Amino acid sequence: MVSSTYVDAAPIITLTAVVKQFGRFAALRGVSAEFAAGRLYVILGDNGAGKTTLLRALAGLAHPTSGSISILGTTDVRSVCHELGYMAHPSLLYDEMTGMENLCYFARLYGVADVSRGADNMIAVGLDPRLTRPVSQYSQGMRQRLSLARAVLNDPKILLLDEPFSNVDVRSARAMVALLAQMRDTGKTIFVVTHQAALLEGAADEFVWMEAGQITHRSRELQPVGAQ
Amino acid sequence: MNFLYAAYAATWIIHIVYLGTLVRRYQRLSKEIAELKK
Amino acid sequence: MSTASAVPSGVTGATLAKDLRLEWRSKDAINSMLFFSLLVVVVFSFSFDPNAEESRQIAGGLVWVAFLFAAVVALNQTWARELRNQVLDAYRVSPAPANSLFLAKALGNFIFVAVLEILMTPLFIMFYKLRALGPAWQLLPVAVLGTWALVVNGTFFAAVSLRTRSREIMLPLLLFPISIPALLAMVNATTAILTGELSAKFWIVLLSTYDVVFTIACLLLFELVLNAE
Amino acid sequence: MKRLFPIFGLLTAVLLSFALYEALVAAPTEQTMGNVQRIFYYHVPSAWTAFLLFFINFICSIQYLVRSNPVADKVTNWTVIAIAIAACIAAFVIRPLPEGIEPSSVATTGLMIAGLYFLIKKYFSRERADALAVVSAEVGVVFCTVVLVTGPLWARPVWGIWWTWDVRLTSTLVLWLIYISYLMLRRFSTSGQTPVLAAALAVFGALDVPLVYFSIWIFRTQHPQPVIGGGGSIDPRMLHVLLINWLAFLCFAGLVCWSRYRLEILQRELEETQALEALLEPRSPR
Repeated sequence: MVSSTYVDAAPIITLTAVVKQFGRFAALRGVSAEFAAGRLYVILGDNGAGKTTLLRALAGLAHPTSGSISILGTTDVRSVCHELGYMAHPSLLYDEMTGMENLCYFARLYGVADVSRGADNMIAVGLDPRLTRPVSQYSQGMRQRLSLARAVLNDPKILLLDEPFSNVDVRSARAMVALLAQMRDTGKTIFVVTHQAALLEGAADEFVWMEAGQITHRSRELQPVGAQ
Repeated sequence: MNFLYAAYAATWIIHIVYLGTLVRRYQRLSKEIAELKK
Repeated sequence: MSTASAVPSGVTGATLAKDLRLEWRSKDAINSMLFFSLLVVVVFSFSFDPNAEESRQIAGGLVWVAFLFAAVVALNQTWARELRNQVLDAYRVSPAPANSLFLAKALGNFIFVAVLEILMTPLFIMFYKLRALGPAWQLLPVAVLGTWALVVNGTFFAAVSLRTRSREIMLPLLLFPISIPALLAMVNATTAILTGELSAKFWIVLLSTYDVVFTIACLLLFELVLNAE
Repeated sequence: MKRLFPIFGLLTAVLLSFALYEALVAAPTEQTMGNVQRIFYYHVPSAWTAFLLFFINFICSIQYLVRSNPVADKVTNWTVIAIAIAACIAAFVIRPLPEGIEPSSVATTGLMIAGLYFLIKKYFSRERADALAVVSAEVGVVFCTVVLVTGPLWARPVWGIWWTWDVRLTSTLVLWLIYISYLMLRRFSTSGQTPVLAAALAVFGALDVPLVYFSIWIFRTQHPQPVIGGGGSIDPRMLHVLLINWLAFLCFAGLVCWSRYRLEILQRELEETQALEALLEPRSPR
């Protein structure tokens, strides 16, 4: 088992020999790892290394073929899903609705009553809540940011973000990294799958390399590219 | 009268056709297993 | 079954309101349904040009076949919006119970098909010169129970056929055999009421049992189907 | 185990030919319909076998769905026992039973339901139960096709029409349609959990059967139609031949199911080894 480079707080997430197979394709081949609370983890790796599948497994969207995942002390993901925030490649938003309408609807799914929460989140990610254009007319960067706003709507303990910065301009990407670092400081555990690891160099606590469905290497610094 | 024999014949034709598909599937499967063994 | 601590209430209402609002904005499902059933009605009225007496015999079958096909058009689009940006994943991650989503979608479909029926029935009456000899008020429970029977199973099988290759074909293939008793009941009840000779009581009892049995079955099994990715 | 297969095959062949002889020659010729009535000896046993196979499919589907969640598992166990007890009590308490059904047959069906349920539960793991579900559905559809072919072939000479909306024949047709859609769902499904979807459809199909039967029964009372095979008592000699034929068909069905089951298990083992192989050898990144 690839041990974490930290030795302290009880792990918030524990994976033991998690395998996920889609027919003959083995997306995850026995991933065992522990992740402590209140840390920003960056997951790196080539396409098909199993990063997205790992996030989907953590979010409870993909049931492991074998092995187990324990989140917040329980393996029943449904009982802790109100503490999970998930952002994926697709925007997970309704195109015909405006940003605020989307956030209000998803707030209802989490039982979050006050409308202001949605507006605050949009402002936090740098979007104007009064925007009346439907999401379909948003730029890709704006859509990514709204998707992030949706993921943090229920103030989850654990955030699972799949390529949050893809085609977002550098300036707003830096702003998002600052936002994530700030959330990490309030005690949230954040997983970011990305190909732009350099953006997170200052903020991330630990980098995790994945290849061919397994975690191959973990370290606190982003070594020179040759190390991968 | 020939309806009687038609019915009996039809019954067995249907069963034999089905058993035929089973045998064909079985052959294809054993061929695949043989390949796998190599 | 979701045992999340705070199971948010009012999710069904919110989801239904969202669906109706989106449908009101784009109107894509309702337009295609209306046009489709208009075509079916016109084609039927050309192919059979009955006098008053004959039309009462066959009108029941024609009406419900037209509405069945229109309903399938609506049911095929039930999950289209959820699939476009995989919003279904967002729903599955949230603590909202799966059955609320199912009920919201089923009610949404029910409203669409009901609107269609309200708009198309006058056309049928006009084309087929219909006048009910039997107790016409009984047509209402038959229509409501019958439409719900189609919609509840349709929404469930639309979710099942999400996981198959040829999605649009799979839905009718799964839905029609299971709905045969409901179809039989609707058609015969309508014909019985129109001709006035027989009582539609038996058929209404059958329809309500059918609705109760399959609504319970859908609510028990939907969570399994939603999460079977 | 392998040795038993040819012996059982031989026994079935003998039984089948004896039953064929009985049906064609030994059984008394029916006065009104004449020899064509002998189709009865193939038509009815095929139907009973088909219904039995579909019933096995239903039990396996319930078990596949229920065994994943212990609470539901216990609840179903108790409901099955309750059904069996209820059937036994009902058999002797409800006096005016519908025509042609004796108390003993109601009680035995109840016990058979429970027996079959617990038998499958004991000898089949969850995945094996799913394999049995596929097998019984497929072989059931074959027997059902036989019923739907011999039915009209019988109705034509006797009533001059190929198809009548007879209660039993139409229920068989609807059941056949349901299980064809079941098999198509299994083939077209791209989900990792096809068995779950198929089991859900099987449960829906089974819930549908009594409703189909009831709806056609009303339909028949409103539009009287000729009835296939007629109800009421039949000449004991004929009943004897019928039961022999049914036994022969059951053995034959058992044989076919067994070989199809071996094929299914082999297929699944092959897929598992291929999946395992994909797991072990290092994959070149795409």
